[in-house]
Formats: sequence, C-alpha cells, structure tokens
Amino acid sequence: MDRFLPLVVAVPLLGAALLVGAGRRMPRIVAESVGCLCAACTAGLALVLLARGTAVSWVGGWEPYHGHSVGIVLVGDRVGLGLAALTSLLVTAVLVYSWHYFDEPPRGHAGAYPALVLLFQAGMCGFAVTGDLFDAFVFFELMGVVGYALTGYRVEEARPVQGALAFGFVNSLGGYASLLGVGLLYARTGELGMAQVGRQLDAAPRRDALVVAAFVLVLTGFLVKAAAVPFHFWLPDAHAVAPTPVCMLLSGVMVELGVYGAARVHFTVFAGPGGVPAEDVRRLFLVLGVATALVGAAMCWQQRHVKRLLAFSTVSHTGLFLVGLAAGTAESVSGVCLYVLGHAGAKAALFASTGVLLDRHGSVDECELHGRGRDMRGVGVLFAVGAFALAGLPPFGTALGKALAEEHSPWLPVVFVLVSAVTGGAVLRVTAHVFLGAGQAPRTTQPETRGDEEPETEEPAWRLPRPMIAVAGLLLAGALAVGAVPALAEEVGAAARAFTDHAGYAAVVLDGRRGAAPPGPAAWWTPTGAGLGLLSAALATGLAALAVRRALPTGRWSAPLRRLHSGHVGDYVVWTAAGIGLLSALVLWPVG
Amino acid sequence: MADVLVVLALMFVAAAATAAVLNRDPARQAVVLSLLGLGLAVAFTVLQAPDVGLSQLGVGSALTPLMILLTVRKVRKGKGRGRE
Amino acid sequence: MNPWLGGAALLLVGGLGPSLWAAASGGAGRRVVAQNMATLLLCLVFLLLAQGYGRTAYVDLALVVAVLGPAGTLVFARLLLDRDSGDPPGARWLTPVVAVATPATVIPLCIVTGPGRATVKLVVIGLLLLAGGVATTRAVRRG
Amino acid sequence: MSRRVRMGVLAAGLLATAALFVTAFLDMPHFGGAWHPYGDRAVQASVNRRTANTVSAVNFDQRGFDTLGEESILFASVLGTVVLLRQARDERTRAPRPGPVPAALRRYGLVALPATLLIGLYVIAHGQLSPGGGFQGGVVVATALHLLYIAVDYPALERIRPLGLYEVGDAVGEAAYVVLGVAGLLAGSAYLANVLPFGTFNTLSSGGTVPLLNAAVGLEVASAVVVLLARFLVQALEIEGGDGGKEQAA
Amino acid sequence: MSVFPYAVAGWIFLVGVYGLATSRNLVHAVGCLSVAQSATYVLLLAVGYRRGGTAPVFSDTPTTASVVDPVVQALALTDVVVGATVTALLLALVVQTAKRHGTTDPDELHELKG
Repeated sequence: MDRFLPLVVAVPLLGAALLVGAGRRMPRIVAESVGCLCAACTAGLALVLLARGTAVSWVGGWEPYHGHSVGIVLVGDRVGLGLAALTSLLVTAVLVYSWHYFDEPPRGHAGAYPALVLLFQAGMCGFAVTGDLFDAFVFFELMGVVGYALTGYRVEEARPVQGALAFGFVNSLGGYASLLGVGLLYARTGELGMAQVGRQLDAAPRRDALVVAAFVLVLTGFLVKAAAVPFHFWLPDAHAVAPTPVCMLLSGVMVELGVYGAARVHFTVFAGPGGVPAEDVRRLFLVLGVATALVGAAMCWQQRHVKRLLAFSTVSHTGLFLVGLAAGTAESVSGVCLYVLGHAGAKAALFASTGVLLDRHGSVDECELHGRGRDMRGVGVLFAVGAFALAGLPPFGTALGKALAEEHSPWLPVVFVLVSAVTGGAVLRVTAHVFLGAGQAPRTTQPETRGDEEPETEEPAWRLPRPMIAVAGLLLAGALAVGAVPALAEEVGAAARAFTDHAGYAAVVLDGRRGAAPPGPAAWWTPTGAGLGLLSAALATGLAALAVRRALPTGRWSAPLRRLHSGHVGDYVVWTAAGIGLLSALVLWPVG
Repeated sequence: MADVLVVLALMFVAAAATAAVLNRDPARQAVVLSLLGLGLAVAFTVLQAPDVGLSQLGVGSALTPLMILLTVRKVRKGKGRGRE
Repeated sequence: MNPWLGGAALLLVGGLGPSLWAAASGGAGRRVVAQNMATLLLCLVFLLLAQGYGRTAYVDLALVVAVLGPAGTLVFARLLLDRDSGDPPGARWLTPVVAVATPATVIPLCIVTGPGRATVKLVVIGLLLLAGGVATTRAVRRG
Repeated sequence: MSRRVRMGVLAAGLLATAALFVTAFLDMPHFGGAWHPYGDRAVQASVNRRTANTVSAVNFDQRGFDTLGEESILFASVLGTVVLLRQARDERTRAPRPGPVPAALRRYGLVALPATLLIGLYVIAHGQLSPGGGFQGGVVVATALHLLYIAVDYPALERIRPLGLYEVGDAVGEAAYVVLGVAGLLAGSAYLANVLPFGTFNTLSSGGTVPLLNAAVGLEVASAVVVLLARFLVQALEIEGGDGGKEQAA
Repeated sequence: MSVFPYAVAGWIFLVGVYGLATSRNLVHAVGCLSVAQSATYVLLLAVGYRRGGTAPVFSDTPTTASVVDPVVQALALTDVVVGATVTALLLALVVQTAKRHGTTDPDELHELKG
C-alpha cells in the first residue's frame, strides 16, 4: 500500500494534463467536474493512507542498501499525510466553491482554472510528503509558479498583476536561497535525503559556520513562504488581490506549508548533535514568531480592505505557529498542528464569506459596505462565527491548539491572547459595520489600499449562492470539529511525537523500523486553556465594540509601520536580504 | 591547466553577471544576459557538465533573449500609445 | 599542458572577454556585433575543449551552438537593431574573422581526428558556422 | 521607504549575507575533492542499468520524481502564461504586417530550419548516451521552428504552428510521464520504477524506461516552448488596446 | 583556489539581489533574478567537481574513468528549467503590469499600500 503514496502527486497532475489536453473540446461543466473528481480522489487516497499510519515510498524502487540509496524517498508520516489530506480536502472545497465562479474562462481553455488548482494541489501534496531536500525545492517552486499564475488570474485589473509580481519575485528569491543552502548541505554530507543528511551531520558533529549558513539559507525560503517578518511583505499584496477561492488555498494551507517546511527541516536535519543547537533555534523561532504575530495583528487592525485584513491576520497567526514551534516539544507541536487545522477551516470560511460579499456588492471595502450586508443574515452569522474561531473561542480547534502551544512559557499566553483578540476583533468589527450597520461608516485619510474591487463572478447575484455559503459553513464546522473530537487530538498528539523525533524519523525512513508511535500523554482541554480562549474571545468582542463606538485612539501610531508596506518590489527584496542577515544574527547570537 | 580554465570561465561568468546587473536598459541587458548564458555554458563544460551546458545554451542563447525582447517591445508599444 | 586547452583559454581571454566588454557598453549595434562574435568564437572554444579533454561527446555542444548562436543573433538583429541606423561599428570584421578562424580551428581538428564519422561532424559544424556567420553579418548590417 | 533608508538596509543585509557566505565557504570541503559518495553510487547504479549517460540515469531513473516535478513546473508555467497573456475583454487583435527580410537571410532560415530540427531530434534521441536529452533537444526543436519568425516572417511561422496541436502535445507529454510512472506501480513495483529490460549498454534502446521518459519530456518541452513563445509573440505583434481600465480611471 | 568557485557563486547571488533591489525597470528586475539564480548552478556544479574527473557520460570513455558527480548535474539541469519557466511567467506578469499600470517602473506602482 505504501507504494501508492506517489499517487497523491500523480493523480492531480494527470487530471491537470487531461484538462489542458482535452480542454478545447470540454464543456465547462465537464471540466469543473473532472477537477473536483481528481481533487476528491486524491483526498480519499490521502485519508486512506493516513488511516494506515506512516507510509514510506522509495520512488523508482530504489530502496536503501545499508542505509544508502540513490533514489528519492517520500515519507507520508502522519503530519505530512495529514497536511496532504487537509490540502486535498480544501482544494475540493475550493473547486466546489468556485463552480462557475469566473465570468468567462480563457477562450478555448475551459479547463485552465481547475487545471491550475490541481497543479497547485500536486505541488502542495508533493511538498508535504517528500523526504528529500532537493525534491522539496522542486515542489516548493511548483507551488510558487502556480501561485503566481493564480494570483494574477484577473489580468484585466491593475492590482492582481502587481501583487502577483511581488509574490513571484520574493518567493523565487527565497527558493534560490534555499537551494544554495541545500548545495551547502550536499557539500558537507554528500546526501540529499533529509534523514540521510541528518545522519551524516550527526555522524561527525561539527557545528561550524557551514551548518549554520545552510540552516539559515534553507530556512529563508520556507520562511518567505510562511510570511514571517521580515519576509512577509508579499503576502498581503498577493492575498488581497488573488481571486477569493485562491485566497482560501493561499491562506488556508500554502502559508502553513512554509511553516511545516521549516519545522520538518529543523527536526529531521538539524535537531541532532551535528545540527544547530536547540536554544539557538528556539531563539530564532521565538523572536521571529512574536515579531510576526505583533506586526500582523497591528496591520490587521488597520485595514479596511477585508481581504487584506484577513491576509494580515494570516501573517499574525503564522507568527503564533512559529512561537508554538519554538518550544520544540511534542505537545507544543501537536498544539500547532491542531491550530493549523482549525485555522485553515476558519480562515478559508472567512475568505469564502468575503467572496459572497464581493459577489453581491462588488466591493470588499469595510467603509463602502457599511450597513449593506443587513439583508445577508446567514453570511453575517458565518462571519461572526469565523471571527470567534480566529479569536480562539472554545471549543474551536484554534483554541485547543493555542492552549497546547502556549503553555510552555508564562508570558506567552499574553501574546497569544492579545494577538487572537486583535485579529478576531478586527473581523468582528467588520461584521458589525457591514452586517449590522453599527456605528458610523469609518473614514480614514491615510495612504492605504481601498477595497473597491471588481466583482469576480459571472453577474451580480440576486439570490445568495447556496454552494458558496454551504462550503463556508462546512469549513467552519470542520474547524469546530477539530477542537471537539478527542480522538483527533489524540491522533495529532501521536503524529507530533513522531514528527519531533529526530532519530526516530531516520530509523523509520532508512532502517524500515515501524514501531508504534511512542506513547505520551493525551492532550486535551485544560481549564486554563479554555479560560484563556474565553478571555481572548471576550477581549475581541470588547475591542470590536469600542471600535464601532469610536472609543479607540486613531491609527496614527501605526503610520510608520504602514509606510513600510509600500507595495514596492525593491523594498521587499531589500527586506529579504536583511532577513537573511537577521536570521544569521539570531542563530549566532552569543548566549549569556 | 584544467584549473586555469575553470578560473577563467568563472571570472568571465562573474564579470558577465555584474555587467548584466549594471546594464539598466532591459533590451541592452538582454544582450549581456545572453553572453552570461554562453559564459555559463563554457563554465559548465570546463566543470565537466556538458549536459547542463547544453540546456543552458538552449535556454540562454535564443529563448530567453527572445522572450525578453518581445516583452520589451510590447511594453514600449503600450507606453508609446499612452503618450499620444 | 595541452595545446588544445591552451587555445581554448586563449580564445576565452582574447575573444570572449573583449566581446563581453563590447556587449556591455556602447550602442545597440556594437552590442549585437559583439554577441555575434561571441557565439561564433564560443563554438570554436567548444571544439577545442572537446579535443583537449579527449571527449568526442562534447562536440555536441559545438553543434548546438552552431545553430542556436546565429538564431540568437538574428533575434537581436530583428528586435533590437534600428533599421535605419546604418552599419554598426565592427560589423565589417565579422565575416573575415569567421572565414579565417573557423577553418583555422576545424582543419587541424579534422587532421587530428582522421577520417570517420567524427570528422564529418566537424565539417558539418564548420559549414553551419560559416553559413550562420555570413547570414548573421547580413542581418546585422542590413541597415 | 526613502531611497536612503532602502540603500542602508540593503547594504546591511548584503554585508551580513556576504559574511555568512564567506564563513560558510571557508568550512566547505575543498574544491575538486575526491569525496562524492552519492555521485559514486549513482554512477554505479547507472552502469548496472546500462545507461551510458549517468546524468540521464539520475534524471529519469534514480531521481525521476524530481524530473516529474520539473516537467510539471514547466507545464504549469506554460498554462499560467496562457492564462496571464490571454486576450483581455478590452483588447483586439490586428493582423501583423510581414516585415521586409533580405533574400539571403530567408535562404539561411530555410536551410537552417531543417538542420536545427534534425540536431534537436538527435539530441533528444541520444539523451541516454551522450550529453543532451529531452529538455535540451526539445528547446532546440522549438527554437528551430521560430527561425521562421526571426529569419523569414511571422505569418510563415503561423502557418506551421497549429497552436491547439502543440497544446495537446504539451499535455500528452506531461500525461505520458505520469502514466509511465504508474506503469511501474501496475507492474507490481514502485512508482516510476524502471520495469523494462535494460538492453545493451551504449545503444539507443538501452536504459529501460529512460528513453521513453526522455521522449515524453522532449515532446512536452518542444510543445511547451512553442506555446509559450506563441503567447509572447501574439502579445507583442497582434494584440492592441488593453489599457481600458487605466483610461476609465483617468 | 580551493574556495574561489564558491566565492564566485556567492558574488553572483549578491550582485543579483543588489540589482533586483535597486532596479527601476521590472524587465531588468526579471533579468537580475535570473542572474541571482545562476549562483545556484555555479555552486552546485562546483560542489560536485572532482579534480581530474571527466563528464559522467560513458558513450566515448571507459566506465572505469574517474568522473565528476552526476547528481549535482541532474540537480542543476532541473534548476535551469525552473529558472527559464519562472522567467517566462514573471515576464508575462510584467507585460500585464505595463498594460494595466502604464509603467514598468516599480517606483510608480502605487496600488497596494499600507
């Protein structure tokens, strides 16, 4: 059964090839059905494999001989396969959501959009299950290339192409930095598989500048994808302008895959005695994570363009993921996994609801839409529930995840509560303004991105599009289930224990050792965690209420920060270069 | 002797890369980029990688310049009309 | 010390180096001429390297340059050169250089290789190079 | 950011990166060293499977999954370019005028085209023996067709370029690669396993599935590059208008 | 000599980043990105070089010959393809940017701020 693992990449690729090859003769409905079918089949396959436990597949049948192989290994451990399954489910949801979404497909290419989404799926699944550093780079680039094209999909408008360009430049540069790092590792270890590289590093531990440089460079690419400060600038530009269904994928899984890549490489390659000391990694993730969370939250609160607001909330939650990773314990990692699952559901649902707004009113601007959503009760409820999910109201998966991730340090809950409250509060504020017509229409004078977007859909819909709303509802239900099903949390706990086991990973991959996952305490709700979740939800409500009554100081304090988000590709590249320097400084920081 | 060739080829590549960045006009930069591609092909060959050299030649000698120049042409045409 | 590799190094320094300089400065015409010169010399460099390393397989590189090099120059000639800006500087040297350098490289190589398929390949490359050189010179000077 | 701040941050970032590079490079194994464990294993495996060009063996057999990803990137970027450079609603096409081309140049183009085409096919076919392969040869083949544009004229290129066919070729090449991989699964082995007889060393049919995968890549690359360049050519030579949004805004 | 090729790779990357950051024309920026990428080819091939080795292609040489590392060559080959495709896609985006914004100067793109 393990040998079917590569099919999670091959099936979507085949579907995409079919859609392009036969796209000219294919009616739109057939093309969209084929897309959904391929995505759903892949999701099914991933789930079946996931149920069986860890799958290791040497592509081409190049099984290792004395621990050495010339082939590429795909490792579907529970975290990797879980992400592949999440990706596939979300892709299926997105394809259903965007049924007849765009007004006209490119002439003669009815299948182009579903084909691109399937390629995106293949890239993400491949990245999630690969156990080889160079192969990870290849799928990283596949994700990137499709991401740029999907972001710029609406070429008739000015903003999408600009956002896609920023996305393209920064991500490609990050990818090349990663590849340089892979080259350094290859020079030192003579291997490319993650498990093999890790073993070689440990065989003769030499914690020198080469290892540090490789770590920093490899991480640069993944952190660019994960939009960690100061690599995050491209994200709001791309997410604000990409078609809404694409945003669901970008924010829901692609960014998280960047975090996954960083964590995967850290645990499999650098966590041993020959890698980078744990306290250095901890410092790196902690500083970067806190900075990302705070910058994202501050920027999120200031937005009136709803998609951009959601994009910045993704940045800030990514920061929290990184903070969760910093501890490096199985428990905190299982918290991050649950958090990612819950966040994917909540964020995708919020984007989906925003898409309904855009479909109806041709705008995603909080000020313009003031009170115009009064007749869309259902969407308003979805928005509010999504906001509470972001804020971490128990029993959403986000709340359980945060509770598990924040427990390893006394002051971290402050950051978690604050960031959750601000990002959730911003969405609640939008809900109150748009769907309740509360307060007065807000006005600002700062230079900023307004939300006067062109509608993306066929024609202004007079009846609420049922499939779109159903998808949003289902996604929220999923986010709720993550925090409400004890069996899932147990499984995630086991997955995280295997994920953080540096030597165990190499043993599974190279020695074919398939022991049961090491037993550990089952992670579940604690009174503190639930209490903090309730607290941040209450704070979010309070913040939103204050904002609606204009009882908060104006956003002048944030002007310098906002000016840094200049939309200028050159600036973003400058920050990327500075970020490489920052990462090296954080890793090499003299302790004590 | 082999090392001398490697050094020469890599020096050529470094010089071409620098020149490609410093030539700010995209059409003229395309010429330098094409020379960078040729230089890389030589460097790959002296590093005993003719396979990579061949693909660099295929991409760098005609394909990339053609794409860049067509882009420049389209972009200039658009600008010219904008001014009218 | 291998004279073939020495020749390649010489061509690299004395031929491709100045071409880079010319291609990176000055007007469009001068740059295209330099690019053309560089591709022609590059083909010879590959032939010399193949001989110097004793690897006939490397001759394929020269074969590909012999057709793609002129194609690249024609791209520049078509899309970069101004039609009425006259003869670019240095263009009149193109044909003589090709006419002298190609036989000067190919003929000794043929002699060393001896009759056989490899020699036929060398002759084909030489002919393609000459034809390409003449055609690109025409294209560059058509103004 | 103001220009000065930008240059300052850039200088700091570049200096730090340079320092990182320098310290790392000083710890690298010396250039040209003899220790290449993976490379030695790859050579051994390639010879065992009778593929003379080890690089092709690595590309299509040992690390064939990378190449699957690589071809998918190419496939995706061609599809992306087709989508991005589509004719927008506010644009119209215009038939391009053929430009004057000297007769000598035209003759060269007509001679060089078949020669280049042959060389490209030769490079594809000998991928598992001598330097070259599907990608390199595919690019040469596609460039050969475009000699018609650069040496003759654009309408001549359009006549031999039924784009739909090339788009299908692109998809068929990609699909063939994926399906050849599945064949390994069906034969009871792993995905992309080399399940065909390996043949005789240094002949055209050696290497098992390597020549087949190579041919699939050649087909895909040649078609993909033609489609890619076609989008750019159509944009540069045929499509007009398209700043409608800008004009309305002004 | 033992680090010179690596240093060249580092230099190319830095020069490419510099050009990308200071570029005033998006087409030029795409060119600079491909320059930065060349660094990865040079580094990979330099890492795989073996002094006295020849190309790992045995059509015209005995299989006992000392050869350089074929794996990095396969990686570089993949990398070249990636570079070309990314260039194409970014150029397509530049074409559309020029159409919709009427400029290719990143300093004049004002749509996404704050």
